[in-house]
Amino acid sequence: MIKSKDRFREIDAVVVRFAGDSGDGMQTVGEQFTDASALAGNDIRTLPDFPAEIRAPAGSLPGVSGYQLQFGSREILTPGDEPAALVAMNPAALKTNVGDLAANGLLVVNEDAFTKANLRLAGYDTNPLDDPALNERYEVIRLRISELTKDALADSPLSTRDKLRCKNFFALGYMFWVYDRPIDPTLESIQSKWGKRLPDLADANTRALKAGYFLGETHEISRNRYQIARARTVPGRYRKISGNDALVIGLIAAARQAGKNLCYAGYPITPASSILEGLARHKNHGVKTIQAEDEIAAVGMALGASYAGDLGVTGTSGPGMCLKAEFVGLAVTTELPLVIIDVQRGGPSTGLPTKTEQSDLLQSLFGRNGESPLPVIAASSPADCFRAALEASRIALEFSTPVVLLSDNYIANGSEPWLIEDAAKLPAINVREPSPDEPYISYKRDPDTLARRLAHPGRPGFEHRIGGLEKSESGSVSYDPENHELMTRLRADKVAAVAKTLPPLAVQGAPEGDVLVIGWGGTQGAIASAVRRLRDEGHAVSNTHLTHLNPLHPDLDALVDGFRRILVPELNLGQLRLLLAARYGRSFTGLNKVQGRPFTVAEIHDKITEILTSLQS
Amino acid sequence: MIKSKDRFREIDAVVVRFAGDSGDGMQTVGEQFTDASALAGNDIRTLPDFPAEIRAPAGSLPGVSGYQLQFGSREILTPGDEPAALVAMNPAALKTNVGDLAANGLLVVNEDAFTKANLRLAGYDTNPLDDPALNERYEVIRLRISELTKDALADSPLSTRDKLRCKNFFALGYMFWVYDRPIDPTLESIQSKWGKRLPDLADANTRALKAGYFLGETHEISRNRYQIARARTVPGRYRKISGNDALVIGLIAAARQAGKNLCYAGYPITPASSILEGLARHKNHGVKTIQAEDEIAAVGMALGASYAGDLGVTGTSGPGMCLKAEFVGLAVTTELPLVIIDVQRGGPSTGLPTKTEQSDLLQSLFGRNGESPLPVIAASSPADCFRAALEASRIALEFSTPVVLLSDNYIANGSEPWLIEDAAKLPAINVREPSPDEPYISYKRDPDTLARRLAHPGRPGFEHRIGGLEKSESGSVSYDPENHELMTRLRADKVAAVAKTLPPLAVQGAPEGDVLVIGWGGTQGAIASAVRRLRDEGHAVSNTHLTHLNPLHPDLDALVDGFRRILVPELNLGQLRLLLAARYGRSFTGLNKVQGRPFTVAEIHDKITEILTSLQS
Amino acid sequence: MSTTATETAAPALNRKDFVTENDVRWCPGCGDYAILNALQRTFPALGIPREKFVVVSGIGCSSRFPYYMNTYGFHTIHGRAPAVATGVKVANPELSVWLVTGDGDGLSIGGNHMLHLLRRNVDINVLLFNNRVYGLTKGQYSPTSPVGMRTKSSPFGSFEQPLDPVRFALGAEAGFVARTVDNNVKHMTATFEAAARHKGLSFVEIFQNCVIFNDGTFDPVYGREQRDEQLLYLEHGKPLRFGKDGAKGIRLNGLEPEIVTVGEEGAAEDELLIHDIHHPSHLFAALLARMGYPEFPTPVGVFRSVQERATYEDGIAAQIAQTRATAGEGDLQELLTGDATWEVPRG
Amino acid sequence: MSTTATETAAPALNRKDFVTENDVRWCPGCGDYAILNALQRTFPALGIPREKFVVVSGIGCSSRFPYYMNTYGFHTIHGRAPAVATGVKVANPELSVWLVTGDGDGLSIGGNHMLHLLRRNVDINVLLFNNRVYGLTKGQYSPTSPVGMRTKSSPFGSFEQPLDPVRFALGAEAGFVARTVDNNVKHMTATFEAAARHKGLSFVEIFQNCVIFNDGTFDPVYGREQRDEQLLYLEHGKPLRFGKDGAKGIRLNGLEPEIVTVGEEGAAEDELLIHDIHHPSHLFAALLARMGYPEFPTPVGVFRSVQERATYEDGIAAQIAQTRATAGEGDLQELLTGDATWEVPRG
Ligand SMILES: Cc1ncc(C[n+]2csc(CCOP(=O)(O)OP(=O)(O)O)c2C)c(N)n1
Ligand SMILES: Cc1ncc(C[n+]2csc(CCOP(=O)(O)OP(=O)(O)O)c2C)c(N)n1
Ligand code: SF4
Ligand code: SF4
Ligand SMILES: [Mg+2]
Ligand SMILES: [Mg+2]
Repeated sequence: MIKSKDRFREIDAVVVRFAGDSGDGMQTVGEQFTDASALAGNDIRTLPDFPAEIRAPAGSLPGVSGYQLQFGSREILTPGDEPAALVAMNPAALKTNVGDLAANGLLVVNEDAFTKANLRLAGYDTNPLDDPALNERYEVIRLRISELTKDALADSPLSTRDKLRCKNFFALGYMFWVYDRPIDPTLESIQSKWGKRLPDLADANTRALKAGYFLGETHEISRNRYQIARARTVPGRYRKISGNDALVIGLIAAARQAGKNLCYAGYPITPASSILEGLARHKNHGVKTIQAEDEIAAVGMALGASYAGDLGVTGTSGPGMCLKAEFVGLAVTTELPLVIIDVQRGGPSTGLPTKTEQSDLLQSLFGRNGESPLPVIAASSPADCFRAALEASRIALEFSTPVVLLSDNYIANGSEPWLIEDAAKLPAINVREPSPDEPYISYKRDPDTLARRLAHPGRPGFEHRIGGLEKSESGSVSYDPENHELMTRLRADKVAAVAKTLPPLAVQGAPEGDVLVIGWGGTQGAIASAVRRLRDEGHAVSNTHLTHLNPLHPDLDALVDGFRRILVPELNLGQLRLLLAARYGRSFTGLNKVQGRPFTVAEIHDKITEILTSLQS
Repeated sequence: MIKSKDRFREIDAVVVRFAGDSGDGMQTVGEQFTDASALAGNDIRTLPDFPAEIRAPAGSLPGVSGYQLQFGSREILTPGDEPAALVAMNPAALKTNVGDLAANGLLVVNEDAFTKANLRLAGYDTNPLDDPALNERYEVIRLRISELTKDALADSPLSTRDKLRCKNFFALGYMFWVYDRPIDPTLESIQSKWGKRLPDLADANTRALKAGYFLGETHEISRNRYQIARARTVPGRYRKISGNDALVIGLIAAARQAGKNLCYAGYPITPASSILEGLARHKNHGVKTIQAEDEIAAVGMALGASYAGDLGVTGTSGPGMCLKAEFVGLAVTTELPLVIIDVQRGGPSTGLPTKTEQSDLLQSLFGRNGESPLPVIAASSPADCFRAALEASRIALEFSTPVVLLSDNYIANGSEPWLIEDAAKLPAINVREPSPDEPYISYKRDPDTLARRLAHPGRPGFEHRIGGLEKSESGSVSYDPENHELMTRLRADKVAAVAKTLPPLAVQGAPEGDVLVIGWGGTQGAIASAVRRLRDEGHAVSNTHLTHLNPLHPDLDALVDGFRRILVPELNLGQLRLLLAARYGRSFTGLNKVQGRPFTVAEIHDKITEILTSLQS
Repeated sequence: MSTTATETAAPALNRKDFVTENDVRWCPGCGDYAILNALQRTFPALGIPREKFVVVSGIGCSSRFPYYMNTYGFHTIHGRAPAVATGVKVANPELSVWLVTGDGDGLSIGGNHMLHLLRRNVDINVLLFNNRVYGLTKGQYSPTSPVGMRTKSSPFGSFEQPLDPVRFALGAEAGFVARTVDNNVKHMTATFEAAARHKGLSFVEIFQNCVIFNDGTFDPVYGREQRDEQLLYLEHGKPLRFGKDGAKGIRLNGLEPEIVTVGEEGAAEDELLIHDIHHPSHLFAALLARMGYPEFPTPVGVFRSVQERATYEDGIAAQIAQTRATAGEGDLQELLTGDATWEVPRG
Repeated sequence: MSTTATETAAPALNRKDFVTENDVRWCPGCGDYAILNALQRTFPALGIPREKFVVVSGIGCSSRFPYYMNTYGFHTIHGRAPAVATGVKVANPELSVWLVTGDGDGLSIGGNHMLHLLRRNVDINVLLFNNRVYGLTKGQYSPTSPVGMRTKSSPFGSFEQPLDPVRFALGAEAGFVARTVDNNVKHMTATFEAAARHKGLSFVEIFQNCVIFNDGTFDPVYGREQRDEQLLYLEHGKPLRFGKDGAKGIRLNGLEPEIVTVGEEGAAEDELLIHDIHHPSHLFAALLARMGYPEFPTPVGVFRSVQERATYEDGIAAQIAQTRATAGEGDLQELLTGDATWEVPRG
């Protein structure tokens, strides 16, 4: 055995994808690789992609589970367009993923899994590994991962079946070697996860990981290795965080900032369930979680909790949003604070439950009877969910209104490094109480915010009644025509008044130029990357990313005027575009994709380039 | 007693309002007056206005019930702006209605009801009838209606209480005399309603009616009487019809035209309940009605019925629309025919349940998760509901899609004469069946309509599965990205394809000019009246009324280009206006009223005049 | 439900303290007036300060209730009051929460929330006004309407099997289940008070007359002429007797109740079933709930009152307390920081 | 439900005729496979042509069912299958309608529709797959999860009183109520067939193992080692016996069941309760439904099968027929014309 000569190449970013059967533990190794890279000081973004089925038949195409990440020494804004390296644990994984692999990319396969049965399940007539074209196009590394893992665990007391389950760690070890990742954090994580409960398993995974790593050092085929320097990000202490986890801690932080208890009521639904689950684990923060009988009950419980003085929050995905509509309307008219989180997924109807989309924007704004305005905000990345949770809670409590917070499947399950916030420096949430010195007038408004001031049950002397029928300022039911018009307009004005409290609109690039790209939600990374690239190429392109969809940012008016063409990329058929066109009475260009997948940087880059070219001619 | 000398004056239209306590039977006499006028050959429009309470305390302000109608010898398009005559049965009715009465209008009051107790309930300190200002401003006729009714029924076996209940017919009789209406139809109607079951009551009402009429002939105060000639409308046989009744017969007709059974599932809600109730009475037409446990079940049942081959219809009002959203999304993605009727009322939330509004348009279009397009149509008058029911069913069945049909409280409860359609000449509804000669591909589309062709359960050889997960053309569940984009766009294109099947857009006035008024729904009469008046005054004003809100009429594009300013009057904060601005990238002027009441002609006339003036300067 | 009165003795309240200025807008003669009266008499008797009461309702004539009770009130949306009430109680377990609903609101559109509310044992008092019709929407049949009832939406008679609210509540495992009648304010007040004093969910069905759309529906049972023979007053620890001077009684025959004449000619008193609101068998109350017009007298009073399980809000509070005891009170900075971090150094 | 076979003898079908080409995508080892197998064996035995079957489901692992049955199928939305199934049956009463649901789908979000479906007695066969967990959303507790169960959404244990599907169905007055188990295909097939042959709503609970999120939840009851002592097979007309060689039996003690040893030392066979699926008292099935682990053996089989009332779809059809008989078949022109008309003359 010839010791391979390591040839390190410095690169500034790389995209890696792990793919295998849902039983193969790809999410686990994806996470471990991410953690290791984060701890190595790289910037990262991740994109887990699991099948809709809990556990589709082993080896089948729908059973393939994938995990892609991009990490680098520069700022990383997306999980990357094309992977530079693909680990395919079986033929089905190869079939569904190899098309995405960059030319000359590294393809690591578990040769042992390319059995007749598996090939048939994946719909291959012949073994694709033997296809010369494959070997020409990619750098193919055929490893007998199953056998090598078994060998490495020869004297483990585990059953053969359990031994084979360690093969993901073997593959991980090999990839650690290729990308020069430290293996210690993973070893520690294995220990803390299984060390006590299942020491044999911990030992086996440790050995498999090391075996994979050492294989790299010792195997016969010499190949390239890569080094990725630390990212030059803002100094400080970081953690990795997923979108839903950021919502969980953001909500807890928001409740504390408002001096309230958090009451979260939800009904499980992909991809929002993990918010409920995450909060349920934090009971020691005084968090009350309720698993309701359905989404209607969940929003009603959250509203009841808000009415009684908690910070009431509910979360769901599209189909659940439909069900919450009537209650949200009640929250609008009773003007009670409420945060409604919609982690969007592919629609319509049940649609593509495990895929991403941005198609609930118009539903959030208009999905209720009557004139029923409410603020809508959107998170633009996993870590940004923390800000969004605080901001949604701030608006809800300070303006006494329901607020919709839009996230999506891509943000919810993706993760990125987060510069840990200082709990002592979080912004305050100022809930204005009714004055104890004046008689309480339940629909009297704060002059700044137009919010009514709330007296929660239990407060002596403030007894009053609210409800879904139109009310006069005094809080009594009113069928008076002028009062209805007045209240309708006041509710709209109150929502509009939120605009006055927004920080200046962030713009990448000059405030004037040829093309402005306006985005919202999870497309932020792809848009910012594309615009950055074009600006580096010298084009007069700028972009802004809307964190607030309603009301729109007042700075937007001037910005829109400063550009010849405006592109609005969205993972829908043009929902923000419709709102912008209606507001500005001018036309906007759309880039619309409805495939359950995020934009690639290239797609946006190409579209902008196309517009720039058309402007020249 | 001096016989009054009748002085008839010919007038071409008049607005009359009856107002009294909810127990006073004002709706009944309003209806009777309407029927008599219709039978006298006048054109009419009505506006019943009942209190939200079933029966608020007698004599109280919220207990006032009103019924306004306009009838005339010219075409009548609205129930009128200001009544020329008001019957006020008690102080509360006077208080809440007299402000609307035209200057010098006729005010008939039941003097007997102006007791201390009633005055207090209505919040009067002194008797308003003694106020000289009232008598200056109006022609006040003080009648002791209660006493006179009792006198007239002196030898009736009814209890005093029951006798007093006949006073509405006394008042009606008097008004019949004023407006020279024939009393025979009402006498017949009294007979057919009570003659058999309660002959004493029939007799008492007959006598009260006559007594009121004769009082006019014989009483001492001479006064004006009016004659209104027959309307010069299209010749033929007419009936009076309310909006919800027109929906009832329209749906039954639509089912017949499609060769299907009608299955209507609903849950009671004001102002849609009478559709369910009306259909339930027509079981002998093979109509199946289901009162479901809620609106969700109702739409699901209608969808199930459609799936199994019936014409499935559900109806509700705003809050119920919220609840139907998720199922409507399922109908969109499974591409099943379904008619969803929304009789709009004041919102948001429970809002003003007995008042009118047009604020569910955006909800109909966007109130579901995902990209979930469907056709939306609107009825523009009570009788137009018949056309709308046929049209909604046609689109639903021919395009295999859910369709929202928007009506509103004003249309639903208002009534107008209707030139009875010839059942033999109703348009056909062509449901295209899958070919028995080819293998059935469940999502294969008709090339014209893009509709998929349906095979209903029970049909041998066509067994297949549908559901809310995204499907490929073959009907199998598909998570394929490109397929999802394809299907999303096909669903949108199919809805857009409806536009090709619309008759030319009807325009009142020239296709170019200064101001175009675009309306939809129940504002038709007011807009058309105002525009007609302005055209008569020589202004370059036109109007078009949209029967289809989605897709918009293709002729609209050219029309919009032909005008300097476009006014969009709506009983909301500008929902159609938003859609038009987004589509045309230009700005539209709104006239928006959110008071639970229809537009007056004057409001629209004034707004157009204001625009015309601004165009001149 | 039960709520501990505040530490300091609350000033004594009376009925008037719970009357609002709002005009009551039910139809003259509606049974709702008497229920309102009874509840306005019950509240002051409970020794709970006024501000600690919350009345939550859905939509319906009955659901207008909160507007007429001078305390905190929330008139929510149709069928969903259980959700709001649960949120209120979870947020502030100190409150005395009353849920007012109708047969349509509570058992048609709201049936599922009601079921789960009962199952969860949230410490709330539910008052279900059963008038066997939809009042507010002007007279359609409801899930408690008898078969054959002709209404606007069933012009040829309804053919749906009605639900019995008491059976429904027992089936959903409510700890406290009772029935009372709108023509007996004393019985109502006593029943409401018993409900209030029960810790855990209390469910009370009230026979309520709708004069407009279903007048007299309960007359065969509680009418002046009929009630002696047709009402069976349940009293804990007493035998089941009814009829003029308690001439009749109920005896068990296998699994079925049986009417017997009591006294010399008939059965001995000790053969009769003894009412036991804490009866260990679920079937006991179920058996009572199967009795009704016309075969049997209709039982009114408390069917069942057991306290087998903790309330839902206590369950939540207990887990919070317990995790705090084991894991310590949550520290926000620790939460933000999480488990695995790394430092990006300066420069 | 029952559906008359078409007039002409249908060609004999077999299991394969109901197998679709779609790959079945449940987790390997999931109890759903056995249920699928059982239903694919039941359908051909019913003598109904394939195209007359419709399988309607909600959302959940179980609700994927329609995709795997080669007949008409509709995978609807979460909890709402009862509504769609009702519409299907009302539109075409000739169809054999099967509703597949889960414990979450049918009793959490869909509880109200289920309740009203049962109450209305629509002639539909409901199969509720009870795995006491939310499978599809990856393991949260469900309304049938036992108290204390730790799941993703109840990391410190659930404290909600579970619902029992059989009790629920009996409470909702379902005419046919049964329970079966996923590890006994023969029992399932027989139960499904009995359900199918019952005219009116049939409700079947199936104990179903979720290998991933709640593996072994029924093992204490139906595990190989336990089932002799823990399962009580209900057989119409037979005494309630269980245990090895039927050594034990159930006797009535007041209103409570009681376990006795049968034979010389213990009770005589004729003291035991005799199972009667048509028992006139509702309490009989209710009593059986109260029995369960760990105090009692768990009954499986048909609890109740009575045909007291007409089906809902027959009620609708009957009113149509009756109004046609009295008022005549509706004439469209007459309908359009209405009662009161007037003529506007020409010119
Ligand atoms: C979502 C929704 N659906 C329907 C209605 C209309 N609605 C109001 S109250 C009611 C039923 C009332 O019946 P019940 O609960 O028995 O109360 P009651 O009026 O008889 O006291 C209905 C159907 C509504 N307000 N909201
Ligand atoms: C409106 C809506 N809410 C939530 C969901 C998510 N969801 C899908 S299935 C399910 C529960 C499944 O549990 P169960 O009915 O017991 O079926 P199982 O998967 O266990 O067979 C949930 C909550 C959904 N699809 N739609
Ligand atoms: S309609 Fe019936 S329930 Fe409603 S207020 Fe009137 S009498 Fe009472
Ligand atoms: S998650 Fe459970 S119920 Fe769902 S398919 Fe897997 S084993 Fe079956
Ligand atoms: Mg009622
Ligand atoms: Mg389950």
